[in-house]
Amino acid sequence: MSRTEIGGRPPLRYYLSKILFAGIVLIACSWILLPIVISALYAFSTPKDFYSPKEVIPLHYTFANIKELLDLGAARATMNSVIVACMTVVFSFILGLPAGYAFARFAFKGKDSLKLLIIGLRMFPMLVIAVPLVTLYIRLGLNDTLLGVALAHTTMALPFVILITSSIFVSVPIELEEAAFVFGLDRTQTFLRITLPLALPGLTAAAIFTFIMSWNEVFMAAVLTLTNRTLPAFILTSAMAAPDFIKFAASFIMILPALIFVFIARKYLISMWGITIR
Amino acid sequence: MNSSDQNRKSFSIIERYLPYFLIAPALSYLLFFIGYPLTQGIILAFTDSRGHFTLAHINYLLYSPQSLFYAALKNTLMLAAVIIPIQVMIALGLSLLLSSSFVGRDLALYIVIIPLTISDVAGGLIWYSMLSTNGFFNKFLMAAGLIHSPIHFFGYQYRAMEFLAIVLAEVWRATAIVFVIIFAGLQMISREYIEAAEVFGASTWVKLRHIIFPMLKPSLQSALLIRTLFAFQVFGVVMVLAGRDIPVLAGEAYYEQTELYHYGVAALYAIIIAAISVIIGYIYIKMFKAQYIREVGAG
Amino acid sequence: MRLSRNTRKAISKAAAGVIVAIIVIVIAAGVGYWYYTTQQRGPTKIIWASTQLVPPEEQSFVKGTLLADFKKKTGIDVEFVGMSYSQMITRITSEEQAGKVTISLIGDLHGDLDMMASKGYLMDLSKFGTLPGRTFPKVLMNYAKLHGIQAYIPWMTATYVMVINKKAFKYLPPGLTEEDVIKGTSKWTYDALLAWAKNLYEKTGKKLLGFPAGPHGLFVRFLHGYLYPAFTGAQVKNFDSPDAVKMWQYLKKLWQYVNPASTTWDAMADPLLKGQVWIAWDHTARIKDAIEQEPNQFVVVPVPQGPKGRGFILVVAGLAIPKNAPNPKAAWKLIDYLTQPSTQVEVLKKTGFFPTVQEASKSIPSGALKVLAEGVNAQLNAPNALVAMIPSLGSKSGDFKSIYITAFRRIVLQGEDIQKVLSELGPQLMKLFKETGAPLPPPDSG
Amino acid sequence: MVDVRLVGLVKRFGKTVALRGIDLDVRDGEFVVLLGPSGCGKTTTLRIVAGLEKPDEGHVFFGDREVTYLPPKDRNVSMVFQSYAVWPHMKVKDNIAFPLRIRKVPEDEVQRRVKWAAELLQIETLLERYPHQLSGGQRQRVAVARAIVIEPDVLLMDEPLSNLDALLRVKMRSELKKLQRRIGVTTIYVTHDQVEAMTMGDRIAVMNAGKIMQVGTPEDIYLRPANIFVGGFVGSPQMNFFDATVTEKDGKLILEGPGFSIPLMEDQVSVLKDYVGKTVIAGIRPEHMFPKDLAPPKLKGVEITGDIDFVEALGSDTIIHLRVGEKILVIKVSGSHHYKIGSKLTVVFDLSKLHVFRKDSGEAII
Repeated sequence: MSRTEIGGRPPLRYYLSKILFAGIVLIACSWILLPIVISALYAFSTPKDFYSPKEVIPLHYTFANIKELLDLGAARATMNSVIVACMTVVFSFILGLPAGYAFARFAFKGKDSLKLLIIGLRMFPMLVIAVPLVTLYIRLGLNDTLLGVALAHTTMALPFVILITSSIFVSVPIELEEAAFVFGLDRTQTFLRITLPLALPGLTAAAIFTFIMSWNEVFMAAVLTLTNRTLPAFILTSAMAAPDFIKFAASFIMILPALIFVFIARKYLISMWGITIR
Repeated sequence: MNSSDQNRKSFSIIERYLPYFLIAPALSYLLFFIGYPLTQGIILAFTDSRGHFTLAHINYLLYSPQSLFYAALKNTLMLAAVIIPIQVMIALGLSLLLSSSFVGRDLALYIVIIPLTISDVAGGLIWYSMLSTNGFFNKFLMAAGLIHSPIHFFGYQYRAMEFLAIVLAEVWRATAIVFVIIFAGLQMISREYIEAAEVFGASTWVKLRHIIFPMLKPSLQSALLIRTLFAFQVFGVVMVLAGRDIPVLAGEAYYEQTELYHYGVAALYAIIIAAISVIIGYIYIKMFKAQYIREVGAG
Repeated sequence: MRLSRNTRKAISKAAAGVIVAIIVIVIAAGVGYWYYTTQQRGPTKIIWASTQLVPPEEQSFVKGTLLADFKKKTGIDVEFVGMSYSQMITRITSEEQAGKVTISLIGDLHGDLDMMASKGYLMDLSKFGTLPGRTFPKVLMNYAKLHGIQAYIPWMTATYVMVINKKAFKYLPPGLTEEDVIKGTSKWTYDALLAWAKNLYEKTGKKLLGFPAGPHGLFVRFLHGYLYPAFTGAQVKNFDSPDAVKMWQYLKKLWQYVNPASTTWDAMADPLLKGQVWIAWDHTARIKDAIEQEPNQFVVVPVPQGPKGRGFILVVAGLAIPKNAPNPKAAWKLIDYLTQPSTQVEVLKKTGFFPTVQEASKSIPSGALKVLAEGVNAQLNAPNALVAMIPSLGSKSGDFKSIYITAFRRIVLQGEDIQKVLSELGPQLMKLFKETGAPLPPPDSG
Repeated sequence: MVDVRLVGLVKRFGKTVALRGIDLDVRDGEFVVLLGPSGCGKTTTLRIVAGLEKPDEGHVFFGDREVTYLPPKDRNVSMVFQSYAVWPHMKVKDNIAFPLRIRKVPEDEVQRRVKWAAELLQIETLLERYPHQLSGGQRQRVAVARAIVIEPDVLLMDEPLSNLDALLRVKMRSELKKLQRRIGVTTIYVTHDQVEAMTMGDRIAVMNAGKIMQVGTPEDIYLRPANIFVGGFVGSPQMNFFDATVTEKDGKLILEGPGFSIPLMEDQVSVLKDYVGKTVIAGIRPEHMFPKDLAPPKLKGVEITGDIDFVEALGSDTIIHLRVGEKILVIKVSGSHHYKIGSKLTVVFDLSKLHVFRKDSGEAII
């Protein structure tokens, strides 16, 4: 440290490191954004522009690719995906919310072991259950039904829902509940009138998370359905032989809800993922 | 006091068993939907169509010229070995970068974690749009005059390039998961530790090497383990970018199940993936348990 | 997770409410839709399950044009369900065995219908009488009489042909003329193809021959239905034979001049249009796009012949009604509609599948379709024709394809010893036919 | 309004025993403070009264009614929580009205009562706000308003002032006490702050390790600690303790301390006669020792000389740490004085204020 640095103007090195820093951050961001932007542009590119080696960035845009993809069956598949994802959210919340609440609010024998079990199950490669499930589903008439896929997706999502909702409930101060007890509510009323409204933003984010999880899942959906494909399964089995720009339209439809939901739940994203994978 | 005793009894049954009542539905659902398929999978793997015990599926898996088991295992391991270190390094770098405060940090943070919500299939397609012969990469290089004919990233004859494409797509898509773990770990290190080191004149490298890395070790470990677990389930990206050119375990399970109708063999793949994951998961749980107990003890 | 004031504000209660409302509405709509599609099948809604016309563009044509028109004419609502071959077999088998048949009409290939008929799953269509105003070629009608019944009505035919970009004719090897190629004379051999591809490579520096050898491509048909019959005289039975070894040696040589991106291509229309290849082989339906867009640039030609003849696959798709079908009368009306010459020409225009009724063949308009039809005809009428049919192996058809593809990858792409690979895979192939009891397909059986 | 009776309360959490038999009577309208260090079980006791915890043994009576296993909602109690527990998703007025609405009080009555409570706590202007728009002190007032609005049988307060800054705490202390007087509700108040306890409580129950050590008026607790714990816990700085042996010398009883000896007064002698030859613990509060020059003239005391170890000048008081042999004695002198560290000082202590405890049980002898 030379004396001149103290109190005087920052040395050149300071500015250089600032620029370097900004550069690296910029590169990191464009590394993520560029492929998304490019694939979205290509999804709306006319085939001519796409095939032309000169148009690095397409200049003519059309909705024809999306329309064609939807005509090909993606419309139905998208609908199926939404139905499956919604059913998954509903099922996994009906089952997972009480469990999450129990882990957040009660001290009971075996709690730690049960929680570790859930943490362990979260790591289980759920896709492997799809293969043997086919046999069961054929017997139950669930094969190739959206309900069947949703049930399998619920298995995948449930440990996450339990852990996330549990941590959301923990974040609602217990004294707020106790105050309600004291002032005359029973446990159910307290849950409905105090805990739930306070946890609602977090739970909404968790529901979005679950939705996206189901929306994105491809292996189980592809194995468990034949005609009632969800969107990713449809893309994997039917759209792969289609021209490239149709594939890009498919990827655009797939990431669109994800991007919207990221935006809505952006504040929660890191903490939520932190919980689910820590 | 009779009524008091009665009160006490009814109270304790509800209150004592309430948590179990709340957890039971979820837990039994999970146990059924994991336990039943696993049992069924083992039965499928070791019986023929008439229900008799057979080793035919194992023999097919290991010895049939049609089976790509060894290649699948090798590719899965190789993908993990290549992808994971890159991801951890990038994630570590990004975490250190983004843990300092600057204008637009929140925006940068959101951008970096966007891939978390992008599925493997979509991720594969996005990278297909970058790398296909008419994709951005080739067109860009050709427009810039750097190459004259497109670089092929796809096709059985370009498996090395396919492998590279998969690596790129997976690094792009799944680094965010590693990033979140490490970033969260970094956030938990009190700034005071680092500032203390600064006050005592530690250089950046010394801070990294002697303060941050040791304290980040648990996060790094769990990031590594989780990524390894996920690596054995890699499927969508590979299917989209390489089809069966680069067989992987989950892909083979899918292929044997839906294309060849070899349910027993598919079940074997499922069991193998499950077994590997359980072993890794066991290590993880042991580690986590130690950490959990430390945290609870400390708190 | 800390619910700080800021984050709580970030998702305001209103936003959460809206999202919940949306989710509820979507669920309600979804459940309603699901209920509607699964439960509310009115008496006039029938299911037509088909393994043909499944690719998205074709499906949208079937649903949007054909079935809409059909509904306008008859009032019958048809749900078209596209399936893979194995899905079809599984579905029909399980439905027939359970006695709960939901499918009224089946559209499938000859081989699969043959198998269904042998199991007694199909109705005898002769009881519905004849279809006036159209004549089916005798050959096709003979194929359709299976196991003592009129198992199906020939619906469409297709084959796999070669497409040449006219630019390639400038680089013909010595001794081969454009005429030879277009007519499919005895000079148009696989050796000539090799010489041509080599010449193209040497003159242009590009590998301009291409095959659809991608993950969803049909290259496997070229192996078992074209090369094998041409070199060994059979698809299956000479799989592991000295002739087969010669065939693979040939293919290895040929592959030096094949565009290596072939292993990425699922359909050849794109590469042809992009000019990545000048000579391509594919299913008629999968090259139609290219010819339609530039009918003057491309010509469809018969495939070359090999030492044992000109092997090619004739795909015959038929329409059949399963036993206990919920609405056979409506299904027959649909058959009637689909076999009308005007419908068949429409199908040809949109999909590249060729008509089965002679009245339709006569009225093919000029242009791209003429180019295709001429090529197909030339192939059918070329000398030394060796017609191959796709075998019907049900759930084992995946294994069947996998064996040929595995052989190709190991021998040609990975350079393994030909004899070793063939003697390893040969027994596997034979086992498939033994296990399923399926007959060897023509030309092996002939 | 009722009186509250706790009989033999025992509470275990796993292996740790939080309460080891609590007996306490709170009279109708009385303000009782549970005072004790953290972990002594005072909050657990309060929560059992509220119904938030169930005791493993023992009974809780409100008047003649046993409420031990009744859920909180059936007890007509109110509580002010340490963190206030003002529901963040409700406006202030709704927070206050909520308990009334649960009780299906007619809406016009609700409005009237909310207004009454708001006026009482001077938060009329805040009614339309959300809790996150309030300061800590304001939130505290809301919590209190909510607690009194239902006119509970018993008002429970769990360290309600601990999250406020010092100034506000002093102010609220008297306000709360005045409020309680005014509405006359039976009140149990938990705190670890002895000043709060002394200033607010009609009676104080000092707790330690799951037991009540002493119940009494603030004066009782301060002047007549029942045991060494109470003596040490109440009062600041802490009472000086030292081991001493009761010896008989020249027919007089003397307390032989470390480096000094104390002749006992007559009334003390009669009690300590039985302890001759035994070791006891003697205690003297810092404010009951005086530097010789400042001692009240009539003070009958014992002089002890030591070295000044350390001096804390607080302005209003001066705290002197005096080294006598091995022992440090703490002396509190009111007013500001200068003492030189290291110099000698002779102090006199008020023999009449001497406490003597049994060494074995810690119980007070004098």
